[in-house]
Amino acid sequence: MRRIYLDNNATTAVRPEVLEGMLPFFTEAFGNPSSLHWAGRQASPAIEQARREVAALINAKEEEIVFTSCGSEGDNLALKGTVEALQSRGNHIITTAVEHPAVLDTCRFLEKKGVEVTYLPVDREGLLDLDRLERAITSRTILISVMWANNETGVLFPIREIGALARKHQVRFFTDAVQAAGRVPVDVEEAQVDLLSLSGHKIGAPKGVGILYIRKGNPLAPLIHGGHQERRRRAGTHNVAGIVGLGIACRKAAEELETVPTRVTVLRDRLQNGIVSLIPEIKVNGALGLRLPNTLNLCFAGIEGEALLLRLDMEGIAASSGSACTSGSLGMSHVLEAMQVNPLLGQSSVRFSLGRNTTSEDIDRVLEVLPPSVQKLRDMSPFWKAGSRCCAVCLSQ
Amino acid sequence: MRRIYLDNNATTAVRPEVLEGMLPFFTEAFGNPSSLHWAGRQASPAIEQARREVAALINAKEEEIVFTSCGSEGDNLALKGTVEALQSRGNHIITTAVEHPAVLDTCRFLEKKGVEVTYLPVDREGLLDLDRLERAITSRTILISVMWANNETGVLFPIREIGALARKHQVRFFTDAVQAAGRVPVDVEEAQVDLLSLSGHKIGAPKGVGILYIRKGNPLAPLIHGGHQERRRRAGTHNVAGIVGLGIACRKAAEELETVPTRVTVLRDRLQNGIVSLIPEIKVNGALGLRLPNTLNLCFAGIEGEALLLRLDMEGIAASSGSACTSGSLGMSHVLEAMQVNPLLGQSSVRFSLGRNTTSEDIDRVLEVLPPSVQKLRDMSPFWKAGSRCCAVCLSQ
Amino acid sequence: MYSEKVLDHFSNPRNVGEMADPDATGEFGSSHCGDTIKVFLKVEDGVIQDIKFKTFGCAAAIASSSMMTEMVRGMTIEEALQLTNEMVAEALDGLPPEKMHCSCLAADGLHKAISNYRDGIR
Amino acid sequence: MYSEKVLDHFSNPRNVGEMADPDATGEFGSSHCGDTIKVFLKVEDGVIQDIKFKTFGCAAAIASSSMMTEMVRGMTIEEALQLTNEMVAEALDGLPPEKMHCSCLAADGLHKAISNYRDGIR
Ligand SMILES: Cc1ncc(COP(=O)(O)O)c(C=O)c1O
Ligand SMILES: Cc1ncc(COP(=O)(O)O)c(C=O)c1O
Repeated sequence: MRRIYLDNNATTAVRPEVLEGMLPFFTEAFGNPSSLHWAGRQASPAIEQARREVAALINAKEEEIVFTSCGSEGDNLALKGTVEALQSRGNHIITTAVEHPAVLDTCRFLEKKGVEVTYLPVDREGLLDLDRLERAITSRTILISVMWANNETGVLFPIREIGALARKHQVRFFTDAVQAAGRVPVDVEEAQVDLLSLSGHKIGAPKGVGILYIRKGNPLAPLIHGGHQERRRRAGTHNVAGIVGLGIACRKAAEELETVPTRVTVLRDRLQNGIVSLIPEIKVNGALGLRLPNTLNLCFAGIEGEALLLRLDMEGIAASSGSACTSGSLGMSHVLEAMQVNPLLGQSSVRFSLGRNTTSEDIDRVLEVLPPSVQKLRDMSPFWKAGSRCCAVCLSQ
Repeated sequence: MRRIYLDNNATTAVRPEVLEGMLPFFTEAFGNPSSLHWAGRQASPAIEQARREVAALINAKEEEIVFTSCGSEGDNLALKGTVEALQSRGNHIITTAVEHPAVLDTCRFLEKKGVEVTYLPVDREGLLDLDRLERAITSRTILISVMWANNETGVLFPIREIGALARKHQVRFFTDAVQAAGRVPVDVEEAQVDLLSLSGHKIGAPKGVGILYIRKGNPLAPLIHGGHQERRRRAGTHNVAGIVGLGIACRKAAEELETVPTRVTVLRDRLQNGIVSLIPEIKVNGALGLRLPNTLNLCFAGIEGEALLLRLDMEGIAASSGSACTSGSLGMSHVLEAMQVNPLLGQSSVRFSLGRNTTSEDIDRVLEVLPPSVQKLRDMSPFWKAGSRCCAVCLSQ
Repeated sequence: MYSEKVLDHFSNPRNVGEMADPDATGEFGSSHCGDTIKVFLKVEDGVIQDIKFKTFGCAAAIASSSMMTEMVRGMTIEEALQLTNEMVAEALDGLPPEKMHCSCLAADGLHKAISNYRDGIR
Repeated sequence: MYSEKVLDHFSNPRNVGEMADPDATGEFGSSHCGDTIKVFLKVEDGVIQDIKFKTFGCAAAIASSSMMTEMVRGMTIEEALQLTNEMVAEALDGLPPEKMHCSCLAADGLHKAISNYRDGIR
């Protein structure tokens, strides 16, 4: 059976050129970059090369890049590290209700430790109210944490405007760019971002590597104490092969930033328009004009998302319901909840996230498989009556 | 030039069978194990298989294994996670003066946060006084943290006895087994260990993966909050390939635990005896009968360790001066300092750490290269006079 | 993650649909995850002659519903009241732990319909 | 990490050794890392005719010592006093930042010897 992977927001395959570049660092050039001998000297320049490539993708300086093990680590380091470093200055964080669990769960932990957290709401399209954000800033505010792009809906936040606000009020600004970096232009200078997290496995690098960008002059307490690696900002022997892979993936993403997103947008829009025209009573989640090129999140009134996922899976199509992290848990995603999606409708959400390898044939196949799959589940749903008030109500919300 | 790698305590090459087992998980079976679809199902059983293999190596239960990104993360999680979880019960930690920086630096950080830390001294052989350890336990003690084997000298600590003491006083016991696991028998049941850290790259798995063993009934606060991975004990998308590699490396290490250490001990002892007989005024650091099979740490009176390392490096021999983490910094290692090695002599320390691939020819070559290299440096040292009082004093200490 | 039997009953659920003239219906919704079943019964001489269902829920909920209908057809209503969710899950060769609660739907929906039948509620 | 020149001067240091009958000696130890140099001078008509050294220290310290001796041989002692550690490091095509302090040894040891020479200390 032909397999179609439309879950690139959960993870991506390692690019062949990335794997190729990594391979020598497992067996031949296996040294610890902290070692002074030949084996160490095989590894350390490769790390610095990767640092340059990552820095170039986001327009940062090399020394502002700290290698981490994943996006979640970067998020935790940014939040906890700032709270720890700036505790004398204040204890208030502003974030949004739709952040990734790596931010939200960390904020809840920090609340237990006495930090005050404001969770800004979003509107029905998933958008923030910037005035509200500005009004939330107090003299005790030490950090604004707003993701660059939402992983479930793909909604892009006005990072540049938030950066300007943060600068104006002299508050640090952290953005979780795990879904954005390498997919849309990300420029820490232009956006006036102070901290930014990125995860390799979302852009064709392997799992187990990421970065936190830390603007010069924004000292953080480390999350992982120990050796002198990463200028004491992150201890632990470097994941050399992973870091090399991340460097190549960032270089490739930068090279393709003009072409791939354009192509992916066309495919995503074709998928969206196809679904809208073939399947009645669906809802596209997230502001249409303000999304990542690759993401399409929909509700299919009357059915349950996970059942639809499994049906697609049986046809070889991989998609997801909410984020991969929460699709193991039940009920509606916190993102759709924050967008005030009707709870019954919210349970029917499915996310298609395209990748650089997605083809037109893939989209054709989804448009062939999806309508009968939805219909079959609707036929067995006690909540489904075509044109019924229930669904009409759902959709109008 | 033939290259001889005798720095296996810094890092090891990935074993060929490990790399082979990892490869599919970069490109073909690249799914996120948290995903419900086919791509996720390619990855998740591999993770659980690896978990069983790691658990088997240390005689733990699968659900007691939490995958981390490195030994340092495991150390930080064990220490900070325990302090956070048991803060209502007490705030005193007992550790040793010779732990790895990932433990020591974390303890120093915790001290700043109000935790009381006892750093137990060691004797000139690097050994602990167990009575002193027991006397240090108070009603406020929540954790004893003693490494299984010292990374610089290879000295093995009496983990079983410490485990019994900890159990008797109902104090949690954490051991950093980064240098021990896979090299000497490690059994968490027999040793009554509650927490144990391990790092893949020391035993033929890649860099960027490790574990923390957490005995059932010893809840910890996570270091990395976020998704539901690892039963909420460690968030972040799994490093699937790395974890698979760790599983294979643990299985292989378990298979070879009868043979490799025996062979390595013979080679190490031959190196040691050769050096002792060929080079005057040297000192072997660490209790001779109580060391890891692969580790040999020596002082060469009158010269500086890093200079000797570079000389060896020019001959293709990779060794290290203290741990890889601190060999970038200057002065004597904290471990030799704790062992009361004379400061001048302490600066001349070199560590040879053998591996499963070390051959008899490698040892021959070191024994050929080392004496003239030492002599050449001694010839230019203002502190060297064969048989002089200075060196005699150093050696007698 | 799912057994062959679950996948089979999910892909080809038995006895899906409504009933024109049921002797009783029962609706049951899980407060845990919002999954909902509607059961339609045809009872003759105390024996379940026909049964239909509609379910909103995940694969486990749908498969459990389908399996339940297969199991109770031909049973007396007393026998059917003995059916537990565990029995349904077992008949499906098990469910993943985090999905066990989805099987509750099936037996609970059935019991609701039987209780409605006894109370004379259609 | 080290330049070719550093490696060369480290492997084949020039002017290593002691001097039978020096006009002056100077010893200097870094408080930072314990590295130590001992410099032996032969001075004639205010000009450094011969120079020898012994150094305990890392490769950077040894190479800096060797380079320093090459640089000052034939200089007047006034000229030699102008020699800085930076000049030595530069002559070696640079040193890694964390090793810069090792080059201090060389010039400081030289200046110590010259000052001893002026003070008439052997
Ligand atoms: C005893 C010990 N603990 C912890 C570590 C840290 O491990 P990693 O570098 O994987 O973080 C090391 C490795 O240098 C070690 O030898
Ligand atoms: C927006 C966002 N932040 C953080 C993360 C966490 O990244 P990782 O899984 O690499 O820890 C993800 C990935 O799921 C994400 O989409």
